[in-house]
Amino acid sequence: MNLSSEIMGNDPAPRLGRAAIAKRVARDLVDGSTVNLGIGIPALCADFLPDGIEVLYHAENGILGFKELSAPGEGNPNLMDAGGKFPKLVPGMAFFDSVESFSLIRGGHIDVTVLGALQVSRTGDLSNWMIPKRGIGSIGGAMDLAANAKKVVIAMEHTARGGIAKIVEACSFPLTAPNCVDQVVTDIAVIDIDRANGRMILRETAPGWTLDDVQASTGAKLEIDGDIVDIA
Amino acid sequence: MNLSSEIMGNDPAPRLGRAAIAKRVARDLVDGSTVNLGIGIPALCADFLPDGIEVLYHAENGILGFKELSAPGEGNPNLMDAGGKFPKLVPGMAFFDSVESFSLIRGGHIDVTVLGALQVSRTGDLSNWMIPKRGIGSIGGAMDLAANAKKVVIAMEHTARGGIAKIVEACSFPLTAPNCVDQVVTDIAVIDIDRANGRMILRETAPGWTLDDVQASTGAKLEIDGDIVDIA
Amino acid sequence: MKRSYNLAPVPINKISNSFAEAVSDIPSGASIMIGGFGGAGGQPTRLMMALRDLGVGNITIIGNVAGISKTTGYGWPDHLDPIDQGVFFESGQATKITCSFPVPGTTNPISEIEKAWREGNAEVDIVPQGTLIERIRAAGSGIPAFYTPTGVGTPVAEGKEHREFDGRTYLLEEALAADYALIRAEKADTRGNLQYIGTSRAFNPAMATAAKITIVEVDEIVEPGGIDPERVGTLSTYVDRIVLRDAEDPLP
Amino acid sequence: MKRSYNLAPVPINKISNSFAEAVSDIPSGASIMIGGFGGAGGQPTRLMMALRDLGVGNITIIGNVAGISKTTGYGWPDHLDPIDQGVFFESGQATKITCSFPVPGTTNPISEIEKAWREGNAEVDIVPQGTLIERIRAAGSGIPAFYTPTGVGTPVAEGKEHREFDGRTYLLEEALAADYALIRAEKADTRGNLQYIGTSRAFNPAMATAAKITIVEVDEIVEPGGIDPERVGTLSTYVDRIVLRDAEDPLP
Repeated sequence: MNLSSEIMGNDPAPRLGRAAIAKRVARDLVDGSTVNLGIGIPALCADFLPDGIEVLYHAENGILGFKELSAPGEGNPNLMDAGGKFPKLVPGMAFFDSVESFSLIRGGHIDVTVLGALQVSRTGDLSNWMIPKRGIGSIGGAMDLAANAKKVVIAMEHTARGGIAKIVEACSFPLTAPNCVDQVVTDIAVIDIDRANGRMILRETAPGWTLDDVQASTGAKLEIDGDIVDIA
Repeated sequence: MNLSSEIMGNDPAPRLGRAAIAKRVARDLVDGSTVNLGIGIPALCADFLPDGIEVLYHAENGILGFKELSAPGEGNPNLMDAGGKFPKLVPGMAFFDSVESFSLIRGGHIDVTVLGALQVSRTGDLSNWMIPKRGIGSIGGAMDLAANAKKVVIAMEHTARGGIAKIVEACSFPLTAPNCVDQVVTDIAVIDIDRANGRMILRETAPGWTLDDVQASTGAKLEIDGDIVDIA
Repeated sequence: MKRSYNLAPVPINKISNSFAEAVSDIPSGASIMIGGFGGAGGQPTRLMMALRDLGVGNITIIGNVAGISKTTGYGWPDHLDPIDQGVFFESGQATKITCSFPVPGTTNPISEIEKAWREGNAEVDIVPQGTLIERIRAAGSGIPAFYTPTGVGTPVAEGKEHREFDGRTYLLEEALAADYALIRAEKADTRGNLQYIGTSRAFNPAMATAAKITIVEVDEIVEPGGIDPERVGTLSTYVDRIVLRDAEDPLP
Repeated sequence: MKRSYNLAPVPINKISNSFAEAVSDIPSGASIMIGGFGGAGGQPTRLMMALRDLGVGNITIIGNVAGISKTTGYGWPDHLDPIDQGVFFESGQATKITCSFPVPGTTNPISEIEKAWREGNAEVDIVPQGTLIERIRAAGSGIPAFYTPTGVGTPVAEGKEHREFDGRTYLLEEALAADYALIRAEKADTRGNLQYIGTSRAFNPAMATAAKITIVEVDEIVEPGGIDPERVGTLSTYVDRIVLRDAEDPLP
């Protein structure tokens, strides 16, 4: 259960679970595309790929085309993904070094990256690597992915602990990349970002949620362009 | 026979042949070093490696550690060197692409390159890629090698057709790289270049040749530092 | 703002039925990388023939060695017929080439490319080989420009930014991309992972990353898993079209 | 003027008798690259232990992930003990690290590296992973600096040159070299050619090119020819010392 709903006390209906967020993101993945999934909810997307869709998963440490994970404790130390999990060897896989891995990313060859976020701004700025009061954080591959993937999708819970908005007018946390997010999928909404014009367009809501309900949990102005449908 | 000697008519003794030039260069190659040989006389050095010396030959097209060539006409099209010759497959060889090949060169990891020259100046400037009156020439890997190898040795005939000096005060031909040549080995002399101070020091001469004889065929001032010995 | 996205489905079947089909959408005025090094091995000879037969003009060629094989036989075993980018100058299709080695040492006989240049029909842009491959690699790697020591103090440096790092002078060189890359590999799997052999790598892997459309000519096509994951030289992400050579093809 | 040369014979026998011997000349104040990615696989764990036992201080570490394995178990199968660069902060040897991933998401428990940073005992230089590996690659490739899109508009960009190419803004990033690289490979031949396996490549091949002295820890040493020439991941030219692990070694 999401803590924020309890504190704000105004959820009109249940929020989606982490798996449902991942499933919604996975629904839009395109056949044959090269996809990098971040740690956390993004990593769950791999479990919900629609039937008939084949995606090449990429991990920063130098692997393309992995699928399932090994059973817990049975991982091969020489076959790891960038999240510290251990995929199985499958036909069509490729191994390479970090130079090549980031050439792929920086060169704009990743079709979609799904990342988590601490904050996303109306114009698509992303903050996901450091909480200012801690003063230290980990960038990893996030800056390269956010700045250079063809499509950047954020998969996260809509609000932080205490009901604090994560979708904001302007990020107060250090940026990962400015003006980079194309879509935000949360436990209550799917929002497209028109990066060129700095507009957030609400496309879908969790069942039982209205524009006003979502707006009340959002720190940036949401616009509408056509019908709003339930997240499915 | 060298045409220039006939025209100038003042050779005190025979000039060395191309093989002898290559042999003299090969004598200084150091055990375990990585060496790139240019086309022409430089390529002949591979035939004269002293006993017990193991050298890793590198070619720009992506091969390290080759040794002998295949018999004429029996070359494997997928096993070529950068001079268009066909080495044999030998243990310890490595294949790689042009990116890695020039990382090796540009990164300063080639111990010695032996190149041909049109002109070499007193300060070690090298011209070896274009004759101005033709107006077009081929750079190939020469600029990368000349600018970045740890040691640049020029193996060539001392004078051009008609007795024209190739070792000059300043190059009149377009440069391959400035201030890059460490040593010049010709059919009549071995000259070290003190690049830091722009001095040419005559070390060895062909048997029967004196400093004055060599100087007469040289367009830059030769200095002496210690004994001059016969090229052997 | 980063590049925009257009996520049309990637064709799962990247295999073209013929060399002619694979190059059929190359328009006049296109810039085209041609892989390999020069000489035999690693050159997409059938794709080159198909491009020549397509006949489109005003094309810019990017490749390493040009115009010397046919003239000198450079790097070709006796039983093989030399083929090189000179064919596009002979045919009048190419108006420009960026390369490192456009002419042989001698002028007798003169190559097609030198002839076209002398007659004012072709621009020849001569680039140091290491700078050429690094510019191509940069284009595929999202690096718009880099500094290199190669070419300082030579005609190559003219008009370029000079800058000192740690007491040494370097030149600024920019990325070099293309509309198409025609490359050669030993083997492809049906997804487009490529395996290379011997010295036939050369310019092929970098070019695969630097073109909008990469077309590869291979001697064998296998199912995924038919290439050792340790031996994948080009990732399938970079490959758009694959064409299989005839096992009996007399061209190298 | 290009770099000067010092052509002392390269030792034909690059094999060290022990991990202690292989690292014995590393002085206080050295900068040391440590290969791998983070987690198990590709890390020179025995060389790391030997460096710790050597005890030299004031060292600068360059590596990707630091300080998170021991705290979180990140990337380690249950049967293996996590080891990471945090050991050099625990021992007080390291005063600086350049890396992309110095701390886990949580602060409970706090890692050795974060502790050292909080106490003012260690400088932590956080670099985007792609910029870090490209800077290392640049150092080995003779590229003193390059432009990258990554980090523009973020704290990483502070104090760096910004420049526009083709309408997009990029940062200038400089090459990153080191005195030593401690790396890991599956196999070496006696000359020093290296073969890697699976995802254990990561930062190892680039680091091998970027240090004055490269020391490699391997699971197997073979004669020249014992590595397929198509599978050489690091050329022998880059390798100075080779140390063989014990087949029964419980460390990953």
